[in-house]
Amino acid sequence: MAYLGRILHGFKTLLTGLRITGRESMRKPVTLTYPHVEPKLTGAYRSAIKLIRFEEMDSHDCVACLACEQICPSFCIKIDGGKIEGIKKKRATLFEMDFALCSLCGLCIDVCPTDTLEYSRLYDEAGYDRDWNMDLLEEFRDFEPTFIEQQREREEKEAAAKAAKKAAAAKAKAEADAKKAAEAEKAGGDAPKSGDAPKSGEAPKSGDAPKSGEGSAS
Amino acid sequence: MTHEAPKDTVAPALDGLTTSSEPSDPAKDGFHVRHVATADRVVELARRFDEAGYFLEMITAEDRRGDLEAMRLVYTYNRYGEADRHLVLVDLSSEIPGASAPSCVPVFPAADWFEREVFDMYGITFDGHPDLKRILLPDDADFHALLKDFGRIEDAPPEEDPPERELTV
Amino acid sequence: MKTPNPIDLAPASAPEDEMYYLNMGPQHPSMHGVLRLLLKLHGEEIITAEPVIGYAHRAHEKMAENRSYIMFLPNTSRVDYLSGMIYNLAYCEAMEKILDIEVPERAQYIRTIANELNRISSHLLWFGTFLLDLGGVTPFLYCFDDREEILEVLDRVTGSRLTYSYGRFGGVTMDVDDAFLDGARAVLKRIRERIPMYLSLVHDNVIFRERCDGVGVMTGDLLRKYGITGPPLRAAGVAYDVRRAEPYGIYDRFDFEIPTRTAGDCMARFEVRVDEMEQSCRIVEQAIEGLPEGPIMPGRMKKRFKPPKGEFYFAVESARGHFGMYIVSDGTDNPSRIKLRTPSFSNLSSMPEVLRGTFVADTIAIVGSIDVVLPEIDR
Amino acid sequence: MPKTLAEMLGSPMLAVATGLGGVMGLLSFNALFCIYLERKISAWIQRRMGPMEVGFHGMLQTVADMVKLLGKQLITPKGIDKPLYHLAPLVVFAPVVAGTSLMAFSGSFALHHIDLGLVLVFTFGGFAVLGIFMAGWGSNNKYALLGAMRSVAQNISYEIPLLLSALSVVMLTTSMGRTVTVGDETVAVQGLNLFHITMVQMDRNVWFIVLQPVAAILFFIAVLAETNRAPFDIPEAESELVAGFHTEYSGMRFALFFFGEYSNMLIGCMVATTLFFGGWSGPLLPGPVWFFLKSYALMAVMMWVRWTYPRLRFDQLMRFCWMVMIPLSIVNLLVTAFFLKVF
Repeated sequence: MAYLGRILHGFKTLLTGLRITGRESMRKPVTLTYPHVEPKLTGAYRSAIKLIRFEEMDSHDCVACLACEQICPSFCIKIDGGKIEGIKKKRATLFEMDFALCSLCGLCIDVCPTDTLEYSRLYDEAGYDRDWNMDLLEEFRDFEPTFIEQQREREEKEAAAKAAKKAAAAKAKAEADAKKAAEAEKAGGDAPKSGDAPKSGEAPKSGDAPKSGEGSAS
Repeated sequence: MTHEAPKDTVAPALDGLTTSSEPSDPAKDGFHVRHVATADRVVELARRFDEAGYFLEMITAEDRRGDLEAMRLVYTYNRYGEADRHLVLVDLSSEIPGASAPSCVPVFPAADWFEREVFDMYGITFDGHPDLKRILLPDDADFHALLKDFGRIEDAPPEEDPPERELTV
Repeated sequence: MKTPNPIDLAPASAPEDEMYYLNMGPQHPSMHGVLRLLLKLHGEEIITAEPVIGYAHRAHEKMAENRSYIMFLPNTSRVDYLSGMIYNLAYCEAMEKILDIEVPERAQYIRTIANELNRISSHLLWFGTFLLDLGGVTPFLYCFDDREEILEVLDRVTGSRLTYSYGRFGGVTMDVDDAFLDGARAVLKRIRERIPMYLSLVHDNVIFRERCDGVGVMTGDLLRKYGITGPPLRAAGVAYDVRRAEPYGIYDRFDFEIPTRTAGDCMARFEVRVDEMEQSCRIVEQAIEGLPEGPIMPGRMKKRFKPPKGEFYFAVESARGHFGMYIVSDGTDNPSRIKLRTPSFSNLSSMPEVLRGTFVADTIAIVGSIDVVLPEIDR
Repeated sequence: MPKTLAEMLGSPMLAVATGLGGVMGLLSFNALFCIYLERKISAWIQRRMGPMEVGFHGMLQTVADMVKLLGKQLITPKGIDKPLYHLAPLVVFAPVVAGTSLMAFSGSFALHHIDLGLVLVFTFGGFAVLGIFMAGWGSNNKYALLGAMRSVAQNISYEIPLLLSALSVVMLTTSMGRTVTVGDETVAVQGLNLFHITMVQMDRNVWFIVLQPVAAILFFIAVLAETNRAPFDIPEAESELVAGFHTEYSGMRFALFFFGEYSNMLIGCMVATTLFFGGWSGPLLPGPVWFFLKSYALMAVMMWVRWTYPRLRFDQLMRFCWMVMIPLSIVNLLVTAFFLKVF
């Protein structure tokens, strides 16, 4: 009887299996028919890096500091650039990346001091070569002379504003010093050291995700 | 294929086998005790750890010919249960080939592959190993890959200019 | 109809000229990548089995010595492509310990969630491929369907599907949002609904039971002698889990059990892993519950890290067992030596002893049940 | 009684030519259709879509595959046993054609009308194992040899419950069947005649699966094993033996094995239809339609089974045969005999 019981039990488990697969076969397929439909890319989707175009300057902000080139574990970034005639800001004149080598680790993005790198949304690119060099500056190249001109103007304006501010600050400081001196004289030497405490309590803004696209240009 | 039940662990009796043994702070470096021993004590140490119910966590080596002028063998023992990691450092001669140590395989079969890997990567030989041959690198390799004087980037031949290519964006 | 242990059937002294060698792998449908088993057979019974490894050796340890600590980061998730997150975060945690970096609370919780989701996905893939090894194709695709859900959730914050470079020294790269947490909750719900289905489709199935009960028994001192860790160890009744033995991250805050079985056979390993999925679900649930607000990095990522001189060891529980990193620092910003102690390496090294006397079909089941990932073994 | 093709066409040679053409056509269509069906059924069970690109819902996919296989280079490995290696696909394929021609598709029409039809079908079915063994041995490949060894042991063992369970139906047919008058003797109709087996079921208005449920299940399981279908597909167990006995075959030679496998399945299902599901009987639709509907329904169940279970181990498979299948079929046979004698 135990023999028959075991056979029946085994048979029952087999039928259970059939029932489950039969039930599953009635459900809708989960296939994503890829080339016919576009895949949904998540916000964090990692693809080849690209330079961010900042609105206020209508261009990228790569200053050719080589931080990303140096940290890249795949050695796939090549940058050239530096001081540009006429403006203070340094500019990249060459930014190439070999996407065939890239391991999408994102260290370059995290390390960028001007936050000008981000992941692109490429997903269906194919390379025809073992070297798959991407020229990241290409889309900015035509605009570059205009940018330098605008940047020069901006810098001049900034310098002027700075000078004015400096003058104002100096003036204010002189006034404050004078006032303080007067107060100190009045209070007899023990001036309260207020004003420091609230400032140190501010949370550092460093916790933000570094790739938040709208990072302000310096 | 009968095996005894796992032993209860006890404190390993290592008295006098090590050159030095000092407790360490596991919160800082992960080790509970650090030992320094000589090569001839390696098997006896393994036996003591075995008797105490510990398992051989890993064997590896370091190429310390640069600063210590020695090849260094590293054994770590641990136990199932609350961690009690013993680090055993064994300095061998700096000559490759030449540096050698006795094999722990008779005590811990786990040492088989670890020792083969050390031999493969560093060229350190283990006396008494049943089948000391390469494990990760190809059998016909003529180098030991993790030696510091092998495969340094600055030794690499200068890269040739790649042929003209089109840029894809 | 109890299966007689095939080990008893092995010919004690078959004549040498009746034996032959069978090279299983490195290209073989069920050798999990590029494992090669050199089998000496008598009929279908295995006289000796010798695993030959190294076909996926990518010299990660050598690469580590030729680059800075931070540049080694993407390598870690490629050591074991099925639980890349665990390895990646393990390296981050190891370096944080060495460099004495305080990790923000929120990042710790996010890491735990990511780790455990990754562990579930790894177990699910193991489940599928194990059934594939035994000849059942359909559970494999069901598992992939579920796993896809997890990968999608992880993709939401990491932007990758397998080789996550999500961790950074001190935190993680991207903060999680509500959509991620909802997705994670949905995954837990779905996994919990599906596990009973898997059990009745697979675990109760008489054929599966026949194939797994009493096959590939690994018990007793064998485990300790070979340094076996992970589910194969717990399936033999030893409740060793690095998350308990030396808690890292914030694992000491969560309430979870270490599932064990005593039989030590393929079935026990199967059950342990299924139970572990449930425990991982519990941990994720608690971590989502306790997720605090706050920063995810202590500050802007630095470019150079210079740890103090010395030797360091850091262990985590990967999906396959005890994963250790032995890091030697010489005080510069390049590591002097990074040794990756991977669990499958030790687990696989016991195979010559375990496989002796079994059948060819059992070989597949046993190697499948210890869940080897060859890139992890070959590094 | 059905008319044979030779009677209808009036010329035996013409009948052979037409019959051969028809059977080949049927089997080719069957292989193409079954591969498509198999892929679709597996896809549905696994919640995929299966072939969707070539033709409407991928209907021409298998045709395209066949064209690809036809165009592939035939790789002949070194060190093979040439006659065996080259003959094996034919030895697998040829008996299938013969077996199919014996089937009772309809009450009014037959390719052959043979009293020992059932015996002949099993005889031709037994040939398959020879071809498989030739392939395995001739390939000079260890995986192929292992597969062939497994296959021989399995097929020979499972033939016993297959025949025993069919025998219980034959007993029913013989005792329940009509009688015909030959000369001045009245004799019972041959229970081994496939047409008679169907007609007895039609006369009695009962399918033999109702009277012989155990035999039906045993027969079905044995057919699964005989045709090397999962969960009994150990001769070609792809996760163990790569491709088993046809590891070394490529292109059209491989396609012939595939052909043979699906044709064998079809024969198995057609015999099961005849024995247990009333053959061509059924309302409204013409006989052959019913016959193929039932056969392909059984085929679909075989595929359903394949995509549900893991594979048995070799020794478990044998134990299942000798300790479950054979005792049960013998007991079933004895019980049948007992009831036939008593009632």
